[in-house]
Amino acid sequence: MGGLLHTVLVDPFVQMWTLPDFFVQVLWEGLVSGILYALIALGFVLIFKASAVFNFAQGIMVVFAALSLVGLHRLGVPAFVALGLCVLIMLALAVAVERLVLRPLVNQPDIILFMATIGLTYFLIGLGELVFGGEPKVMITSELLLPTGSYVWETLGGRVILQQIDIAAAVIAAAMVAVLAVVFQRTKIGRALRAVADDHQAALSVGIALETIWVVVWFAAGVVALATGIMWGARSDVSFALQIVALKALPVLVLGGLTSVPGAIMGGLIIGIGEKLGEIYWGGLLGGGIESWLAYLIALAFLLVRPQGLFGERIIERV
Amino acid sequence: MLYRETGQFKTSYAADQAVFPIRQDRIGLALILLVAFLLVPVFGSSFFLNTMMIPFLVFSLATIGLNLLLGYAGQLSLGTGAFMGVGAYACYKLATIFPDINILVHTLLSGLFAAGIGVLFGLPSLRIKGFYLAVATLAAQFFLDWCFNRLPWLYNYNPSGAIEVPTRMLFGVALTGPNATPVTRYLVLLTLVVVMTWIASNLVRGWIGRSWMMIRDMDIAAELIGVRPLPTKLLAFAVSSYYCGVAGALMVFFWLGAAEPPSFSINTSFQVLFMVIIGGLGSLAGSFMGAAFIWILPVLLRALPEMLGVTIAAATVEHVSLIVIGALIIVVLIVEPHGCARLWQTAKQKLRTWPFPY
Amino acid sequence: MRQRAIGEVILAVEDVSLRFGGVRAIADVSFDIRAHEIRAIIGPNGAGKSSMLNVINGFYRPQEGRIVWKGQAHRAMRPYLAASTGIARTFQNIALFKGMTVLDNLMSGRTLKMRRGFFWQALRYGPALEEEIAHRRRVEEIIDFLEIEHIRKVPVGRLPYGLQKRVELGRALAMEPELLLLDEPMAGMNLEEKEDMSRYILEVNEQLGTTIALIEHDMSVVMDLSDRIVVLDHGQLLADGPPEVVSRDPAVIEAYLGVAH
Amino acid sequence: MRADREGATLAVVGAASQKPARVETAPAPAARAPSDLDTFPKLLLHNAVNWPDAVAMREKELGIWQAYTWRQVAEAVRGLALGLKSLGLERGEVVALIGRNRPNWVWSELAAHCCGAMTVGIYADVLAEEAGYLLAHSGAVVAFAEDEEQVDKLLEVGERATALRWIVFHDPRGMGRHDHPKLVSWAELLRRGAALGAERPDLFEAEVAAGRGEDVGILCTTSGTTSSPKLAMLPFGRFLDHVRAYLRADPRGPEDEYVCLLPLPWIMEQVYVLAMPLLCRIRVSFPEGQATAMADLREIGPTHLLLAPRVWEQTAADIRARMMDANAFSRWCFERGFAAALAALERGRRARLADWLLMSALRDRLGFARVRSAATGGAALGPDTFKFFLAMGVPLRQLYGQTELSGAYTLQDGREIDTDSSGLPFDNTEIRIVDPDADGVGEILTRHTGMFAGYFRNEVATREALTEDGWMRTGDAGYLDAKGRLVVIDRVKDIATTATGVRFSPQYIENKLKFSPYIGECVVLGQGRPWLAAILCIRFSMVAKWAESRRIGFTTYQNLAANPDVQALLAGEVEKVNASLPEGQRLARFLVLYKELDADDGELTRTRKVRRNVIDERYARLIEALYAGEREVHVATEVTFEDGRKGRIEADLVLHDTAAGQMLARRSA
Repeated sequence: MGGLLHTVLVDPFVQMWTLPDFFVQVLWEGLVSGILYALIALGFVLIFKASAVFNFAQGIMVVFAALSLVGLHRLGVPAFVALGLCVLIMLALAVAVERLVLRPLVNQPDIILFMATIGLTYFLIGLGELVFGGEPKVMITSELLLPTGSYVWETLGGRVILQQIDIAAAVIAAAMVAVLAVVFQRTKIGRALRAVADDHQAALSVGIALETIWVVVWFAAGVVALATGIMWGARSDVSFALQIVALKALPVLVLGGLTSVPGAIMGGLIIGIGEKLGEIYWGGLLGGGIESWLAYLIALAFLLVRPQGLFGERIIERV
Repeated sequence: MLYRETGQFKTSYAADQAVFPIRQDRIGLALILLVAFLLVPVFGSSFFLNTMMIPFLVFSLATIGLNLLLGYAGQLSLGTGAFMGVGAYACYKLATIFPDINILVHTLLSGLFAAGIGVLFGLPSLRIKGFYLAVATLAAQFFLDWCFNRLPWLYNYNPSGAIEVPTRMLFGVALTGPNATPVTRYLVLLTLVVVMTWIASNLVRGWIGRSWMMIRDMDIAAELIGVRPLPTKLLAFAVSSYYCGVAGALMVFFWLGAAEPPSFSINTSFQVLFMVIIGGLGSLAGSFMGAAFIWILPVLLRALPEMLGVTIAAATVEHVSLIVIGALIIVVLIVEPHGCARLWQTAKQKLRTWPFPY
Repeated sequence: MRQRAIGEVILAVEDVSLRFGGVRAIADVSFDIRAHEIRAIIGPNGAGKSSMLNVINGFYRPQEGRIVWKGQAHRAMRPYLAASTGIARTFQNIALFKGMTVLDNLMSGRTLKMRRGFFWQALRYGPALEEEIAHRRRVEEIIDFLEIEHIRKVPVGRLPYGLQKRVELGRALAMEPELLLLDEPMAGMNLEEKEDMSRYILEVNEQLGTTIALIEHDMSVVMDLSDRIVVLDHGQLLADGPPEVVSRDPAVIEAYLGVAH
Repeated sequence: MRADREGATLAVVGAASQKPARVETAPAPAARAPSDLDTFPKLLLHNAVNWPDAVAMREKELGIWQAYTWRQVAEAVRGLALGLKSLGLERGEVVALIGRNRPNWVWSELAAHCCGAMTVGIYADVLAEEAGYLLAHSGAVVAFAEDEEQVDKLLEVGERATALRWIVFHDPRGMGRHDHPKLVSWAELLRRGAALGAERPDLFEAEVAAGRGEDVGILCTTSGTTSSPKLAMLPFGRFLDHVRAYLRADPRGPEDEYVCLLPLPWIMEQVYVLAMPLLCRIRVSFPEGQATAMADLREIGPTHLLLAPRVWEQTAADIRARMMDANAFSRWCFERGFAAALAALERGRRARLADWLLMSALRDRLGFARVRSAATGGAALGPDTFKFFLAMGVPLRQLYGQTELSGAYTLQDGREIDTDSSGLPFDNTEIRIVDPDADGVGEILTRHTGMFAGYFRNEVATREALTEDGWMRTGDAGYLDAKGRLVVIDRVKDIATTATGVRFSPQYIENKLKFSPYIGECVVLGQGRPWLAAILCIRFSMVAKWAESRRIGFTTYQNLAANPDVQALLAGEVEKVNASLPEGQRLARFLVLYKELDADDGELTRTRKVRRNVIDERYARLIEALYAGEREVHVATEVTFEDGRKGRIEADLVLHDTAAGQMLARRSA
C-alpha cells in the first residue's frame, strides 16, 4: 500500500525534480497541444456564443480546411492562392450552413441543432474523402513559408528542443486571438455578436440581421479551423484521425465554460499540459494511453466542483 | 382513412390505458409480429438476416436504452457505445468463467454490469446538465474504451485483442458461435427484443416513466412535487445502461461473433444517438424506426450501385453514402425535428381524421 | 359566511431572512398559517411573495430564521420533505410538464403515493396495475371536480393559459396536500375564469379542509377569499390580519393599494 | 286559443334511408304479456328478473364507461323508491326532476313511478322563474336536483312552490354551504330507503303491483312558443301502447344502442330513454358532459339516433367548416364525393365508390357508422340538410308528432327519398285533414291509442285541444299525399299571407336560409305586409372562420355581424335563396341582427323554435324600419349575456335591399 502511494504521489514529482529539462520539455509539448485544443475550442465558442449551436463539426472543419489546402496545392495551385481559395471555401461553407441548416432549424431544441452538426460532420467527411481521397497527406508547410527546423535550448543542465513550427503556431494563435478580440471589441458586427449571445432581440436592435451574424461567426470559425488545420497538419499529417483528437476540444470547452473565449484558451492550456504531464509521469502506471481519457476525467472532476465551467456564468434557478 | 373508431369504447381504466387503445393499431401490431416471427425467418435469406434484421434488432434495443435516458429522462449521454461494450465484455467473461450456465442468463446478467457502470457515470448528472453532462459521459466512453484495449483480462489475454464467441447450446440447438444459424440467432434476438420492449413500455407508462418525464420537462417542478432528482436520474441511467449492455452482449454473441474495442467506440455512441433522434425522442416505436433508418439505409445505399448494375469503386460508394446520409439526417431534422415517430403520429392522425384536417 | 373550523397553527415562519448575493429578498419576516384557513400573501411586485413560498416549500434556503411545520422546527425546508409531508404548490408562470398529457400531469402529482417497486412496474401487472388504476380513479375525480374532462388526453402545452392554470391546480390537488400554496392562481384570467377558480379554491378549502396560502393581485378576490392577509413590501412584513383590518391599514394603503391601483 | 296550443306541437320532419330497417327477429318480451306489463315499474322488474345481467344503460363517468345491468338499475330504483316513500311521498303526488342527462335522472323518475307518483321533467337550462312556475303549477312535493346550481334555482323560488317538501340533490359538491330544511342528499335518501326497506321488506313490490295502466306517469311539458308551458298527462298504458306501435314501425332490440343527447324532459327522449329500453331493451348511453357529447357518441357508435334539426344543421355546418381547412385533395374528394352521392341519390341509388372512400370515413368520424335508423324531430329540417345526410349514407328519417300524442306518430319508411312528407302514420294512428283548401291543405287532426289524458289542472285547454269525438287539433297545416303520407306545411297560424295576397310559409323559407353555413337563425316576416323581409343572425363559428381566412378583424359577435364584408356575404346567401323561391315569395329586404336569438331572452323556446310574437314585439322598431324603407337604424337595447349578466347594446344596423327588393321598388316607382 505504502509502495503504491509512493509510486503515485512521490515518484513522479521526484522525477520532475531530478530531470528538470525533461519536465520543461513536457510542459512545452503540453502547451503546444494545448494551443491547438484551444484553437478548436475557440471555433466552438464563437459559434456557441452567437447561435447557441454546439457545433460538433468544428473538428471536421479543421480537417476539411487542411485537406482542401493540400488538395488544391496538389492540383497545381500555388500555395498562397490555395490558402486564399480555402478562405473562400470556408466562407462558402459558412453561407451554406446558415442557409441550409441553421435557418430552417431556427428555434429548434439544442439537441436537434447538435445532431444537425453531426450530420454536417458526416457530410464533410464523405465530401472530403470523395474529393481529396482518404489517405493521410503531408501539409505544405514549407510552401507556406512556415519554419520547419528546431531550436535547442540548453538549460537546467539539459536540453529542451523547441520545434520552430510550434513556436510559429503559438505566435499565430496569439495573433489570431488578438485579431478576434479587436474585431469583437471594436467593430459593429463584434458588438452585435456580443449582444446576440445575451439576447437575440437585443442583437436585432444593433441593426444587424441574425443571419448575417451567423454567417460571420461560422466564417470566423472556419478561418480559425483553417489555421488550426495548418498547424496541426504541420505537426503530424493531414488525415481524418484528426477529428477524434478534435473531440478533445469538448473537455476544454466545459472546463472553460461554453461561452467564454478566455475560458477556451485557458481550458486548452490546462488540458494540454495536464494531459501530457499525466501521460508521461503517471500513464506508465496504468499501461499508458491514458491521454485518450484523462482530459475528460479532468473536466469531469472540475465540473463537479463548478458546474458552469471556469469562466461560465453562474446559473441561478428560478421558479 | 383506414381507421374506424366508432363503437370502440372503454369500460375499464386498464383498457383505456392500454398501449394500443385503438383496435386497428392492435391489428397492425399483430401483423407486424406475425411477419417478424413467421415470414422473415421462413423467407429471409441468411444475408438479409445477418446484415439487416439482426443488426437492426440489436441497435433497436440499444436505441430504446438511450431513448429511455435521453427521450424520457432528458439526460444526454454520449457513452452508449461504451455501455454496450461493458455488456459485451461482461457477457464474454461470464460465458467463459461459467460455461455451464445458459448463455441467455449471461446475456441478461451482463446488462447489470453495464447498469452499475452507467450509474457510476450518471452520478455527475445531479450537478451537471445538458452538454456539460454529455462531456461527462464522454469521459465514460473514452475511459471504458481504453479499458477494453488495455485490460487483457477482459479479452482473456487473446493475442488478437478480440473477444470470440464460444458455441453455446439450448435444447440441443446452437444459439451462439460459428454453428448457430442466422434464423436461430434472429429468433432468440427477436424474442428478447420484444420482451424488453414490452417491459420498457410498462416502465415508461407507470410512475417511474412519469418521474423521468417530469425531470425531463421541468426538473424544478418535479422536485417540488416530491420526485428526488438523483435517484430518479440514476434509475434512468441504470435502466438505460442495462438495455445498452444487453444490446452490446447480443451484438457480439448473436450478430458479430467476435468483437474488438472499435465496435464500442464513440462512433457507435453517435450512431445510436442518431437512431434516437431520427426515430423520435421519447418514443419506443420511434426507436425501431430510427434504428431502421440509420442502419438499413446505408446498407441499401451501399448495395444500390450493384443492384443497378453500375460498377463503382467501393471507397467511392462509401464516401457518397456518407454524404447522402449526412444530408439526409439534416433534411429529416428540418422536415420533422421530432423524428420518424412524430411523422408517423402525424400521418396516423391524418388517417384517423380524414377527410377532416383535424 | 363559510363554516369551517379554523384550527391550530399548522405552519409558522419565524424571523426568516433571505438574501441573493447582496440583494435582500426577505427581511426578518414572521407570520403563521392556521389549519383550514385561506391565507393571502399580498404586496407590490418584488415584495418577496414568491420567494416566501419558495422558502416555505424548501426551494430556497433562508440565511436566517426557521420554519415550524406541523410542530417540527426546520432550519430550512427541503423540497422533498415539503412534498412528502403535505405541502403542494402552483407557480406564477405555470410549471406543468409540457410534454405530458393533462392526465399524466395529474398522475405525476400521485407519484409520492405510489408504492409498487421496479419489479412490478416492469411487469405492469397485478399490484402495479391495481395501484395505477386506483390512482387513476382519484385523478379522474379531480378531473371531474375541475371540469376538464374534454382535455384529459391533450398534451398540456397545447392548452390555453386559463386551462393550464386549472390543470396545475389539479396536479397540486392530486398530491392531497394539507397546505396548498397558490402563486397568483388567477393571473391573466378573464372574469369568468377567475370566478371558476375562486369557486374551486373555496370548495377545496371547504370540502377537503385544505389549508391554502395564496398570492394574488386582484384585491377583490383576495378580500372575498381570504381569512387573513399578510402584506409584504420590499421583503418586510407590513401588516398581518383579517381583510377588513388590513384594507384599512394606512401603511398598506400607502405602500400597496395606493400605489398599485 | 289556437295560438295557445301551438306549443304543443312537436315538430317534425325527416327522411328516408336506402337500407331497409332491420327486422327484429326475437319478439319483444313485453309483447307476450302486454296486459300485465302496463306500467314502467312492472316492465323494469320484468326485465330485471329475466335479463338481470344484461347491460341496460351506461354512463361515461370518471373517464370510462360504467355499465349498469337491469338488476343494478332495478336495485337502484328500489332504493330510491323506498327513500321517496320514507319522505312520505303518496300515490298521485308529483315529483319534479331537474338536471342534465344522467342515469340517476332515469332511476329517480322510475322510482317516483314505482311509488305511484307522476313526474315532471324540467329543462336544466331554464331560469328560476320558469322552474318556479312548473313547480307551482304541478304542485310537486319532491324535487330531484342534479347539483348546487339546480338546488339554488329551486330554493330561489321556494315561496312559490308551496307544495314542495323535499329537494333531493345528487351531487354533494358545494352543498356544504347550504343548510335548508328541505334539502336531502342522495346518500341520505338511500339511507332512509334502506331503513324503510328493512322495516317493510315487501313494500316496494306492493307499491309496484299497485300501479295500473290508467295511472298517469309522465307530466310532459309542452314547449309553448307563446305561453307558459302546459303539462300533458300521459298514462303508462297508453304511452307504452303507442311506443309499441312506434317499435313496430321502426323495430329495435337488445343489441341496439342509443345515446341520450336531447334533454330528458322532452317527450321524444322520454320515449327513447324510458319507454323503449323498458320495452325492447335497447341500451342507452349517457355522455360525460356537454363538451364531450359528440366524442362520447362516437365512442359508443349508436345504432339509433334522434337529434333535433338544429343539431343536424349544426353538424352539417361543422362538417363544411372543417372541410374549409382541409387540403385541396381532401376538399376535392369531398366535393366530388358529395356530387356523386347526391346525383346517385336522385336516381335512387348509392354512389358505391364515394361511399366506400369518403362517406364511410365521414360516418365514422361523426360516430354515425353503425346508425341503422336516424330520425329528426322537434322542428322542420331543411331539405338540403336532409339530403346532405342521406348522401352521406346516414339513414335519416323524418318523424312527426306532438307531446300530447306521446311524441311521434308518423315516420318515413326510409324506402325512397322523400324530402317533403313526414311519412306514414303508425298502425295505431288515424289522421284527418279538416277544412282543406283547394290544394287539400287543412289542419291536421290526429287520434290514436296513446293519446294524453288531458292537460294537468287545465280543463279549459284540454277542451280546446280536443274535438268532441276525441281528435287532437295539432294546429299544423298539412295534407295527405297520394300514398297516404302526411305532408306538414307549417303552423296553421304561421302560414302567412302578404298584403298582396301571396300565401307563404315563413318556416319553409327560414329553413332554406338556414342551410347556408353562415346563417344561424333567421325570422322571415311578411304577414299583412306588401312584401317579405328577413331578420338574419350569423352563424358565429362559421362566419368567424370565414373572416379569419380573409384577415377581417373582429372582437365580438356584434362587430363581426356588423362588418360590411360579412353583411355582403350574407346578402349573397340571401340572393342564392331568393333564386330558388317563386317570385312572390322572394325576400325584398333584410337586416343582420347584432346578437344571436336566445332562449334566455325568450326569443326562442327551449327546443329552439322561434317565438314570433316575441320577435315582433322586441324588434318592432327594426321591423318598422325595414318596411319604411329606411337605410339605417339605430338601436339601443338590453341583452342577457352568456353568464347571466344583463347589459346594454347600442348599434347602427344597415338595412339591405335584395335584387328582388330593388326590382319591386323600381316597379312601384
